[in-house]
Amino acid sequence: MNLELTDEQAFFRDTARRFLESEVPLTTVRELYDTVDGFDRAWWGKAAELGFTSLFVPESIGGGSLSGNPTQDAVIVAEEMGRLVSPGPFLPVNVVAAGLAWHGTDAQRAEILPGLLSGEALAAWAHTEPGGHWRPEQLTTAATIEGDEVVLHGEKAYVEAVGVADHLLVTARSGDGVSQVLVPAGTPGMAIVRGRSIDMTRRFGRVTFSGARLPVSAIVGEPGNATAAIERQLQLALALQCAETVGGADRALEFTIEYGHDRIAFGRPIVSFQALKHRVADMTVQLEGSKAVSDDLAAAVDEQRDDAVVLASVAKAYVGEHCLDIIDDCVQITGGMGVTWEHDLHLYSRRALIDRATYGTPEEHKQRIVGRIAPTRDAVA
Amino acid sequence: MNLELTDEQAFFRDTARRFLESEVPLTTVRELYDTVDGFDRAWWGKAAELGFTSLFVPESIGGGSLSGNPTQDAVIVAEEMGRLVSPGPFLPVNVVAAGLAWHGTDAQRAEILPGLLSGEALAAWAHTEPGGHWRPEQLTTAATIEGDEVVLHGEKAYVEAVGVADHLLVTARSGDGVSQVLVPAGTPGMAIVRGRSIDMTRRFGRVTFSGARLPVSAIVGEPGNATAAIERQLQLALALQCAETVGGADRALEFTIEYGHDRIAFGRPIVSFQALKHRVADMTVQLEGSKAVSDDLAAAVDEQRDDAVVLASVAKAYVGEHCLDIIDDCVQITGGMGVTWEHDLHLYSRRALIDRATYGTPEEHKQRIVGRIAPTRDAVA
Amino acid sequence: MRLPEMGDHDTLESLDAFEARARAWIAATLPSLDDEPVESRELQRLLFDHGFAGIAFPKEYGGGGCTLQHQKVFFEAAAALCRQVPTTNHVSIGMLAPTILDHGSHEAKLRFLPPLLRGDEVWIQLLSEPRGGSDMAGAITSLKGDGDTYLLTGAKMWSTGAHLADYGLCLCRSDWDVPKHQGLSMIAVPLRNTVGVTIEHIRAADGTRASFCQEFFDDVRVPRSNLIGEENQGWAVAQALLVHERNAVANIGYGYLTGNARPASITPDLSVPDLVATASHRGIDGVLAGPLADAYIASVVGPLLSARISAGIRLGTHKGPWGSLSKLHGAVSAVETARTTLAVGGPDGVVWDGDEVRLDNAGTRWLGIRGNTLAGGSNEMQRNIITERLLGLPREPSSDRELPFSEVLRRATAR
Amino acid sequence: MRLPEMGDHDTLESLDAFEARARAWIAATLPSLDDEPVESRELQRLLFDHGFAGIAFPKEYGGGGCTLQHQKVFFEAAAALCRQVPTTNHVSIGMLAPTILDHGSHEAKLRFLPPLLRGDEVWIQLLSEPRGGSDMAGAITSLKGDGDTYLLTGAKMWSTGAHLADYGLCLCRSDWDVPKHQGLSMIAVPLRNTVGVTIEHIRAADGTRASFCQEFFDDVRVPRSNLIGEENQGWAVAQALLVHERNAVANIGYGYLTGNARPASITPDLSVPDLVATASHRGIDGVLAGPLADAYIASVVGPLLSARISAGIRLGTHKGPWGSLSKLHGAVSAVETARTTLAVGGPDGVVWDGDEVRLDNAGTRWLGIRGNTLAGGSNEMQRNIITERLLGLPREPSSDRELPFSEVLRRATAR
Repeated sequence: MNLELTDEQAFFRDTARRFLESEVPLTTVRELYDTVDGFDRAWWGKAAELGFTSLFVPESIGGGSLSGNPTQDAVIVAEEMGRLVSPGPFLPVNVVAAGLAWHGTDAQRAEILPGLLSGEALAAWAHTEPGGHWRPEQLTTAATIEGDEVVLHGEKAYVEAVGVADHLLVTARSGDGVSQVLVPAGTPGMAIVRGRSIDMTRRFGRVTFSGARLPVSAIVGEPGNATAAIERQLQLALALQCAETVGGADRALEFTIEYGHDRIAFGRPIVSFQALKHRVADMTVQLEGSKAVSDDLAAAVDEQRDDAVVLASVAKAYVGEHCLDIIDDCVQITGGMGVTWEHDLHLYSRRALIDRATYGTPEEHKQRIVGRIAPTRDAVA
Repeated sequence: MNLELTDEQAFFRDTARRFLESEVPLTTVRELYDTVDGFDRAWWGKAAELGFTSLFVPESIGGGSLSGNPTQDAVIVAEEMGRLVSPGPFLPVNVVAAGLAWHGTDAQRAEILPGLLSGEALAAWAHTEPGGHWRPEQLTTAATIEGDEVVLHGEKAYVEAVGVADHLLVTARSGDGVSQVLVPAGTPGMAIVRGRSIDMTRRFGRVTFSGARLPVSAIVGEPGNATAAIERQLQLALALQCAETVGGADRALEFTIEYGHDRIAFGRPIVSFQALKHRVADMTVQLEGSKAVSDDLAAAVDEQRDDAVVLASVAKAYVGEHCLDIIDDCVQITGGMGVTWEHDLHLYSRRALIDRATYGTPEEHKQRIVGRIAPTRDAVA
Repeated sequence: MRLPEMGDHDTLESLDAFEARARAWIAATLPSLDDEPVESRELQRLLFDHGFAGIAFPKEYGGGGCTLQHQKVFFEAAAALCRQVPTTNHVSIGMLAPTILDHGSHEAKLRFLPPLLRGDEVWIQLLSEPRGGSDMAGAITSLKGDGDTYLLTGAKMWSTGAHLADYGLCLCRSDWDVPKHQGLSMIAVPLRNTVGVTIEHIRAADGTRASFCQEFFDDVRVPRSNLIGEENQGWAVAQALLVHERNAVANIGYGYLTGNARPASITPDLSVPDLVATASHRGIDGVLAGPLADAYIASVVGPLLSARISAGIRLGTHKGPWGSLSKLHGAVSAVETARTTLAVGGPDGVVWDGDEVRLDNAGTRWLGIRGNTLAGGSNEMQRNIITERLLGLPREPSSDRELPFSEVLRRATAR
Repeated sequence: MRLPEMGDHDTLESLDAFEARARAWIAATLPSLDDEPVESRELQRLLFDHGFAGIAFPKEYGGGGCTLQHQKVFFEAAAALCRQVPTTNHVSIGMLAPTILDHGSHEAKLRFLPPLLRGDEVWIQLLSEPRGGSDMAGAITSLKGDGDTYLLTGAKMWSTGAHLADYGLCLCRSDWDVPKHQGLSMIAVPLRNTVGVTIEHIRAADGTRASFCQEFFDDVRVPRSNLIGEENQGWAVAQALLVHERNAVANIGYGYLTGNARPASITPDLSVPDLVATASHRGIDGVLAGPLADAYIASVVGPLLSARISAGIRLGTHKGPWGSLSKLHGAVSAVETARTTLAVGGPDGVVWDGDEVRLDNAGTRWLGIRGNTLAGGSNEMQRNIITERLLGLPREPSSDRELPFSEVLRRATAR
């Protein structure tokens, strides 16, 4: 939603939009509902060719951003994917790529990133835990170092694309600190339960670790010292998620207003009724506010600003709440047709629902905000 | 708001309304703003003659209710007082009278009630403590029994009419339980700080006890065993308060709609604009809901129903929140005139504000509701 | 509208006597809620055979010849005794039957009411059309006289249970050259095995086959005697139907058929205490205390509001379509509670194990929640009704009330 | 509207050079925020004397001859350096001056702008009338030609600071027999010691003398040269004024005069962290976590929204009165935050010690909070603007746009 795109960014956006419109239009999204993975691997390879996977990969490995601000580049794609409720593991692949680019060793990057870049390999970020716990201090999965091995015990849930991922980046507690560990799919001592979600195409799953053993070289960054890395990946995930949510709400409001112009009741187009107009005005304020705060979050992540922590929570709380409500209001404005399968609105509701619920709900982020700004004690939450 | 008044009740309501309209119209309320006590003692005597103070007083002492359901009789007056934001210590006098009628000894009743009945004496219920603590388990004021005396230490706040009260009914902790103690004005060891409030005529104050000594015969009911009594008085206070709040919102909405018919903008009466109409519809739902729940609370208090505890909190949370919002919406509908001194709406906002804040805010009652209905642990709050 | 309370007062059974008789019969006859569920049609026949179907309907049309209070007493007694009552009759008996009673000819009532009250013939309403439901008087389904029958052509939508119905009461346009409210008729259309009638299920946003249908009519022949109300007087009939619908949704009036004063729609799938427990387990009962309390408060205030309105209608203090208040309160609360349920569930409300689609989650319920605020008259229509018809505020300006309907159509499509 | 960016680009000082010069001057000249406050009029003269008053106004009218970006740079620098800037000029310089610049004749600009920008003459707007502010084009204050002067008769209301002002830009009716928008004129009325002008303070709901006034005009003589815009073209001038007003409220455009991107109205009296502390002390920070976080979120999103709209206006992606979004967001948030402040304060927000009236409490602030949602165009008007003028939705049906205004009046009073 950035108003000042560079020429490269504007071209990237237009290319992405045309690609998504032609390759995965809403009719295709509906077809993918009935598939296990929710997306087509060959299509993902094409997306990778367009640069969907390159933004956080260092140039030395063949990647690169458009503007030097990879998050601000990536949210362009996220927003377009939101506008068309597109399939594909865009968020986890890019969060894992960013995590390795920011904190991985040369060996880890060389091993993982080329595959992610080409789209041949996929990655999942196994972070959130059962019950929806996503704050680093809430983690209970343990990564214990035993000699030159690290041993994993615990459970991760709501892991996007875990069923198709070749690599898992797992967050875990190591003594007093937290670590991130790269775990290849199929590692003994790890069990995956594939799952579905309310979204048409986005699949999740659970991973249970019962003593999975990896070499210590599988740890990304310094053992026990990954709090800042996880926090930044979380901010990136929220920036991508907010951009996607905003894109969806923006598109839904667009076609709902169009519909409201065409639909006549009592001899007038329904968008001429003041109660409906005033609701649209409020939706417009919330949508524009959502764009403003999402943009600022993307910039804050790129610039590693101090306020990015609270801003990420502010953005998620605001966008997650209001954009779902905008789509919900679109359903009300559309009337009965809006609650049918044939109408596209439910595709948008579904995407907004899954985005609302993952990486912290708006309510959890509000709790976090209050805890952060409370002057007299450490945390309310 | 009871739809099925007895003939006596209907007559009582009409008499009360005429009395308030003629004796304390809004112009008088505005004059009383500049007085210290906020009401006229001679006028209160007339109100007492009409029965404003008799409903909870036993017939043996000269009192009596109209219908055998004194709370349902009393809320008729409270509602009328709300409609005209009337002055006078109606709530504290009746709560204290009820407390004595329900739990006092014959001697206590004989000593206190005749004065309250005639209007010559006034009473205050010194219950809430600084910080706004009103739940019996939160009390810190202590009533310690030493031989045949009871000694009071602590502080009460937001005590309505304390500046003019002849008798204070003080709630306090006694060991593991709570007691209520009758304290005459002027008792040594007790200091009163008179105060004002946002309301035009309702005055409050603080009372500090630093070793005030009373004979044990000043204790109402069994020492340390007043939890149920306090709870019921609290329910009565909330029933009176909710009825008053509803009466005010009802009247404000009435004259606001009248005004909206007369005020022309864009060649139309402003009440013809749909955005405004739909707001009025929502206000009407909330007002009717407020009436329904207030009525049921009054009945529940009379019937000593088990659900009265939670119902009191439900009523206060619903009425306190929505009726303030109804009046606030009336201000918005009225436009600029609604934020001037000359317009009467602020009298209604003031009354709703003071009612909202005393005997527990809507938020505190919501906290209490959640604590009460939580199935797995005792209390959230 | 006919008020059953005005009936034969001297021969009317007292409420106390009725209650005693009803309780005894219920206790002896109706299966317990703990028993195997008995089909509604069968239960309805049981009621009918003992004079307890359509309690407030005249006896000559198969009813009980009593009043709405008797009806309320009966279903409250059944609820108090934890007995099964028919659950699928809100539409037929709560909405259609009283409409027929209000506006049908004596012959139509004799023909249609007894099998309806007996549960043998199921009725639905056919009001909304695919292009939208709020402007019902803008119906374009056409009814043309052809000898002693009519020909019906057009489409209706959002008809709950049309696939199971025997008759639909259909609002259609019989005169296109008069203003829109003056050219409508209401006719009873047989739906089973009728030439020219096609009924299709609508697929709901959650992917399931919805309980509502779309119906297509292609030159369907209907006898003139199936008219309910006079030709071109259909709008008044539709209005009566809407009042009964709102009452049925609010579970009041003729629609009081369950002994449960709470409209079914606001009963959350998870009870509020369970929501509190889940929130507490997830550590978010603090931040959600307000919304959780609001959900509980709505579940208390809703029934009290309905009861108040019900009493007001009985006492005459509430005149007009006050059921709209209950409908609106219930619909708004349902969405609020669904939103809170989403918040409480977090990811567990939208993600689950396995490769199969699952419907038992907060997210899926959210996809359908707007049914509450649209079906049976949208929130917006209720707000119009409340302000225009209860409070007397001015109507929305519209250009289509005086013009011939054909001209309204021409102008609207010319935009 | 004149875009200052379109000016003499070759002679324009670069932003960087301007910023360096401005910073040096500010650092050397303007008093620190820690110093004793200096009167706004004095500060304004200081700016004027050094070419920093009306930075985006042409030099011939006393301005700085630069652009809105320069103006923003200047006030951002002053804020960054923690210096005092004039605080009472939002109306005169942010709203009135640009309106005069847009629509005044060359002579009017030469006469009025320099003393205005210098702070010597304070201007206010005279738009709303006692019978209501939203339908501004329904003004009935009358302007009649009388030789080479006009006679002004009527009343205006809600004029902020009229008692301190030298001039009021007054919307009045100069022709009653044409449709309402076509018979209006805007004229500069001298307010000090003018025969026939009476100015009264309005008493606010909290009992205090409000900063806004009511003005009565009784055959006040005003020179014809005081017209801003042509006779009967006043509606366009009023529209321009409204745009500048919205911008000033949103602190954007010409109204960017403080270096604080947050509209003053959403700054709560208690900061949100203080509210959290109080709530925590009272044990209600759990149940209020949502509203407290919302207050904080609004304080973050508000400035970001203003900044985005400001950028959009500069880039041309946002055309039209987008300031309405900031205005609406700020107004809605102000009420929400005031409501939360009430909840946090509980009884301490509405009860206090002593027999005196006190104003420093949450309750008293609540009594005035609706000023935010009414003054400067009510929320309802902003919503109309957003949907009709930004989104192109159909206008409200009204019968008063085509009829002669005298006829509209006649019909309205006939009701």
